[in-house]
Amino acid sequence: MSDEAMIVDRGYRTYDGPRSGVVGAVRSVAWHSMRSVLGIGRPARHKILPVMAVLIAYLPALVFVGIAVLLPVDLVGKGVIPSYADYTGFIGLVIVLFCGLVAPEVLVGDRRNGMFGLYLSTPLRRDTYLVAKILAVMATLMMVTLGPPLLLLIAYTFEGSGPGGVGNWLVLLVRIVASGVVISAVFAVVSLAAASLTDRRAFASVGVILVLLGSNVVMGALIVKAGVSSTLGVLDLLGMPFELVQRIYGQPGGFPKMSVLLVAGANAAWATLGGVVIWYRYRRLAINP
Amino acid sequence: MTGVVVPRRERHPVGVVATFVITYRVFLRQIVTRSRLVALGVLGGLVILVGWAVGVSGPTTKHPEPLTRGVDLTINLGLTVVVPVVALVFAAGVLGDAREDGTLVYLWLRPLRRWPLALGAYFSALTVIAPLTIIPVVVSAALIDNSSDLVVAALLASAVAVVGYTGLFVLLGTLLRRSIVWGLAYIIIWEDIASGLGRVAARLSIRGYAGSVLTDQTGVVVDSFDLSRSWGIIVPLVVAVVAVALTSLRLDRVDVA
Amino acid sequence: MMHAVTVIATRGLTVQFGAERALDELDVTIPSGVTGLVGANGAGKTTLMSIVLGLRPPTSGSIEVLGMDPRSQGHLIRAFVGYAPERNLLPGDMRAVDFVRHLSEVRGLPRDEARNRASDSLWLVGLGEERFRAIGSLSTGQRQRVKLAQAIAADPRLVLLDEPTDGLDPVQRDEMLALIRQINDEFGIDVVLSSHVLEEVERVCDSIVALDAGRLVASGPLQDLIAGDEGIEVELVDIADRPGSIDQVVAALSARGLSIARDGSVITVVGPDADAVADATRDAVADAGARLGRMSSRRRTLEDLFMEGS
Amino acid sequence: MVQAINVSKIFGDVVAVADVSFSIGPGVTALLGPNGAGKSTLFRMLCGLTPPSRGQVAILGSDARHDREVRGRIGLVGQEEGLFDRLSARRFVEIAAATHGMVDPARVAAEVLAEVEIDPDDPKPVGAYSKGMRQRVKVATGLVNDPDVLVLDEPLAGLDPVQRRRMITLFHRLGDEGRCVLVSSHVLDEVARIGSRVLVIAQGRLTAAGDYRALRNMMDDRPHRIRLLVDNPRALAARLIAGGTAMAVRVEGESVVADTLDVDRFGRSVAPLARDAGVRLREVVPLDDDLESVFRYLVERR
Repeated sequence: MSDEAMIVDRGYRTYDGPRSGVVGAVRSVAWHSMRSVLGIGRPARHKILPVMAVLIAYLPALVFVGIAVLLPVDLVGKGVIPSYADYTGFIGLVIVLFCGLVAPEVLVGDRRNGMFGLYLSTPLRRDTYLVAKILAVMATLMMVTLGPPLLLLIAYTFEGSGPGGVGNWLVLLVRIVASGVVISAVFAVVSLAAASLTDRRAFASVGVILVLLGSNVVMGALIVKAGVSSTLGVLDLLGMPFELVQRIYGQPGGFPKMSVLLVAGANAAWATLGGVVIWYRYRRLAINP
Repeated sequence: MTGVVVPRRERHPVGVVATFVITYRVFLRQIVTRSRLVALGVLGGLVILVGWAVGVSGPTTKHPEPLTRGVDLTINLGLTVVVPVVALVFAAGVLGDAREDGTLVYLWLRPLRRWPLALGAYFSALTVIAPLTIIPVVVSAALIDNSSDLVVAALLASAVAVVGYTGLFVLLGTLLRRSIVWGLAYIIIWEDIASGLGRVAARLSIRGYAGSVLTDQTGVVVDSFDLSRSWGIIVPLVVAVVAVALTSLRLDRVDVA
Repeated sequence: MMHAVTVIATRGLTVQFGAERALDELDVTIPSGVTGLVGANGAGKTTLMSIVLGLRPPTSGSIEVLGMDPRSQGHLIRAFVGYAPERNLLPGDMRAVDFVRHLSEVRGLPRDEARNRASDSLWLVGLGEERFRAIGSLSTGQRQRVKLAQAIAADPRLVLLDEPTDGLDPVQRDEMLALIRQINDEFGIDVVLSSHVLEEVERVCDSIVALDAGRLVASGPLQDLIAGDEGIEVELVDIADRPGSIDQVVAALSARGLSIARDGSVITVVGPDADAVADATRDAVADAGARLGRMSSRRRTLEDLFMEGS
Repeated sequence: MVQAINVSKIFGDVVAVADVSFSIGPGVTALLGPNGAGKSTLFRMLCGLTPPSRGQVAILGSDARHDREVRGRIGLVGQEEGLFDRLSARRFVEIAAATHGMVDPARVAAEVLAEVEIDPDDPKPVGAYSKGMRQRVKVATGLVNDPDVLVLDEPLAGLDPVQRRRMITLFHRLGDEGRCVLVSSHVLDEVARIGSRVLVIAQGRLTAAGDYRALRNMMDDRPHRIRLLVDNPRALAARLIAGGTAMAVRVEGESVVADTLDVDRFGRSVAPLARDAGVRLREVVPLDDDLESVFRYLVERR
């Protein structure tokens, strides 16, 4: 011990370092929204549902890996186990549920608890705020759209039933990543658009799920049972992103008569429409001030 | 303190029937809002529209018979989406919203028995849910195949589902704060995914029983919906009764905001 | 700490909402220090704050905040301006420290810096012990402090506080006003606070801007605005063993030719010479054997200012 | 009529109410305390809306949470709960009357609404009412069953001074009729008018209970501090001490800060003392005599 006494001033200090600006603000809001929707840093009851949904999304992948390890037969090749392209569609309902959990939580909460007004008093504006929110939902959705196929790829590769050759392996990786990103982007914007319409989180969840599931069941019934032209499938908000995934893997899915361009166009159109709806809702949304 | 003698107003104990009638009317008034009716009415209209489209089109290769198409649509659209979701929105809201916005105290802190109060909540929800779901499901079934078998089956099956789901979700509203979100998770994870996986799971879902009523009545065979009609009707009824009883017990223990 | 002498300056600032003029040709200069923005509800206080933050463009006129124009440099201004909104609405299930840290990050601080400063500013507002609690479990007074902490955490040059004492009880209000004073005196942050309670503005502000229905009623240093001698105010206490002692004091002072205003047991004495008034009052009280409760020279108050302005 | 025995309420690790005991009978009692002191939680426990974590509450001898009969004899006017927003005031109060089993609920509703000065024939839904009107409608629902125990949480919030006065008159009338009226407030100057019996709660603990004037007098035993602005502070300070008017004095520039135990004597002697000493009094300001400081004293002394 030095015999000189010292008093450290714990008072207010100034900060003269760099400030990260709008990009940093977007990153921070997106990161914060993701954490909050997964219940990180919040009481345990907020963690149960998202964790459950994520687990259910990974469960089939784990089972398939287990089967592949135990049985020597190539079940994927024989079509018994869903392929990489089929996997997202296979867990489609979980993805719908996840959209219904994530989008309202990310968007509606801020309007009810005053965060939206506070955010606008920071370097963010309405547009940059919404970009942050879309990024947050996209990134969260990728946990269930991108994660499981990646897990399959890695596990199958180690187990020995992965794609042969580095080239094929890389192509497959690109396909997995591309389809994960695209499908998350479309679902993110569409779910946020549905969620932006109401101020109550619970009804936003109902809305997101009704829009995705309802359009899917209705279009399915019309095409399969009423024999309506399968082009009407462009109105299937759940089917179109999954169809696009199939096309990224270079194979037709449930809508073989549609051209790749039409499928891609339908997805782009829905994403654009969703963006327009969100912007329309938020353009004049009253805040205090 | 000087006690001034003041004539007190006349009163009599509130009977079971009066409790039911009062709570039924109050709750009914609270859950019916225009935006909910419009949004879910549109959903019902859509169901009828699909029924009409399927009805007017000729046989397709996959479904040659109108009866099987009708059964299929009633299960996939009616019993899987419309009935549970509409039931959830109104039933979970009856006591759940009253707890959230603090109006429950106006019925709770009164000399009323709990069980007719729970029953009033249940029937007020049922009053809204039944027409919003049963009518579209039955009409769309009739538009596909107007044989009495399918119409009666659709009526019975959707009624059974409404009775069961309403009971479950009224209870859910008193148990959890974010009851609608939990209810959605239950509908998708349990009723849709799990009950599609196998017979045992189907027997633990309302949809399994309602679906069995439909298949047993029409004679159309659908996987996992293989129970008899009487079981299909009795079990959801029992679920509703137990749920209302639990709701009434729960009301005794609830923290009123 | 040196700051620009002028924090906010407006010229001909006008905001039109449909047929209603929220702000009408406003020319104000807000200097360094604590400035009170006073006026009734709907006078245009919140509208002015939102224009300062660049959240709303003025219909006409110009405004400069920290030497920048909110219309083109809004995001820069908002990085250096802390803001605490009026509504007592905060995310209930976030911990106070996470809330403050997050908003500091959004205002541009690096992660470590934001974390440290969030803890520090919560300590400074007196929530050191409570910083890990969920905001929803805090009292109204503590939430007002959380709002203050998030406003100062990112080291702003200026903080805008909209009705910071709303909903507080007397003790909490005193503490809040002391904190606001401290923010300026010790941390060198300029403060603009809005309030409709004139008394607390008088207690804490260096200068004021008074608005009424969108128009400027008065602005300038508080001292200048409420200076002026308005006589002496004496509060006497009615005592049982000397009935009529108050009347006696009034009579004695009237006899000296001083002008008297009486409201119950409170007497206001005005005369040409302040010292003579003081002595006369003292003597009248002593002669009557009255009990003196309080005696003070009466200054102009903001209330007087508003009465004159409207 | 209303009793709390060692009542505590703990939310997680936050103690909202800590070991509170009291017993009150007919008449008006004011519950006083700052925001967040635990007043609302205490009221909710008394009425049975939430069980205490420890201890017991009783209204008319039993716990309203489990005694249907007792629930019929309570009127609660809470602070935060909403109303059935889409009903008219009359309909809303009528429902309250019906749930209490009152004979002719419509007439009862009209009577109690008149009592709080709301027009029973106003067709507007209560959702469109101002805060003050909503508050009065809530009070009306609390009166509908002729309650023996009436619990009102901040009933004066949102009312203007005239309405406050009328409401307080109503409380006193109800108290004189032999009912137990328990009213909370965080605004001090209301309390003296609400009731002479006071419970003070701070940080979840009961810090004072009893007659308001007795409490004031008890607090008058603490030293009072008075600041005097004068032209010759030393001369006045010496006189104040010499005559025993003040127990301690401090000279600060042009002012004298004096502590005294007897404000009455101080107030009577200060002017003659100053005159005799030839000292000019400019200001005499008690530093701790306003009600807010009384409140502060009660709340912060621990």
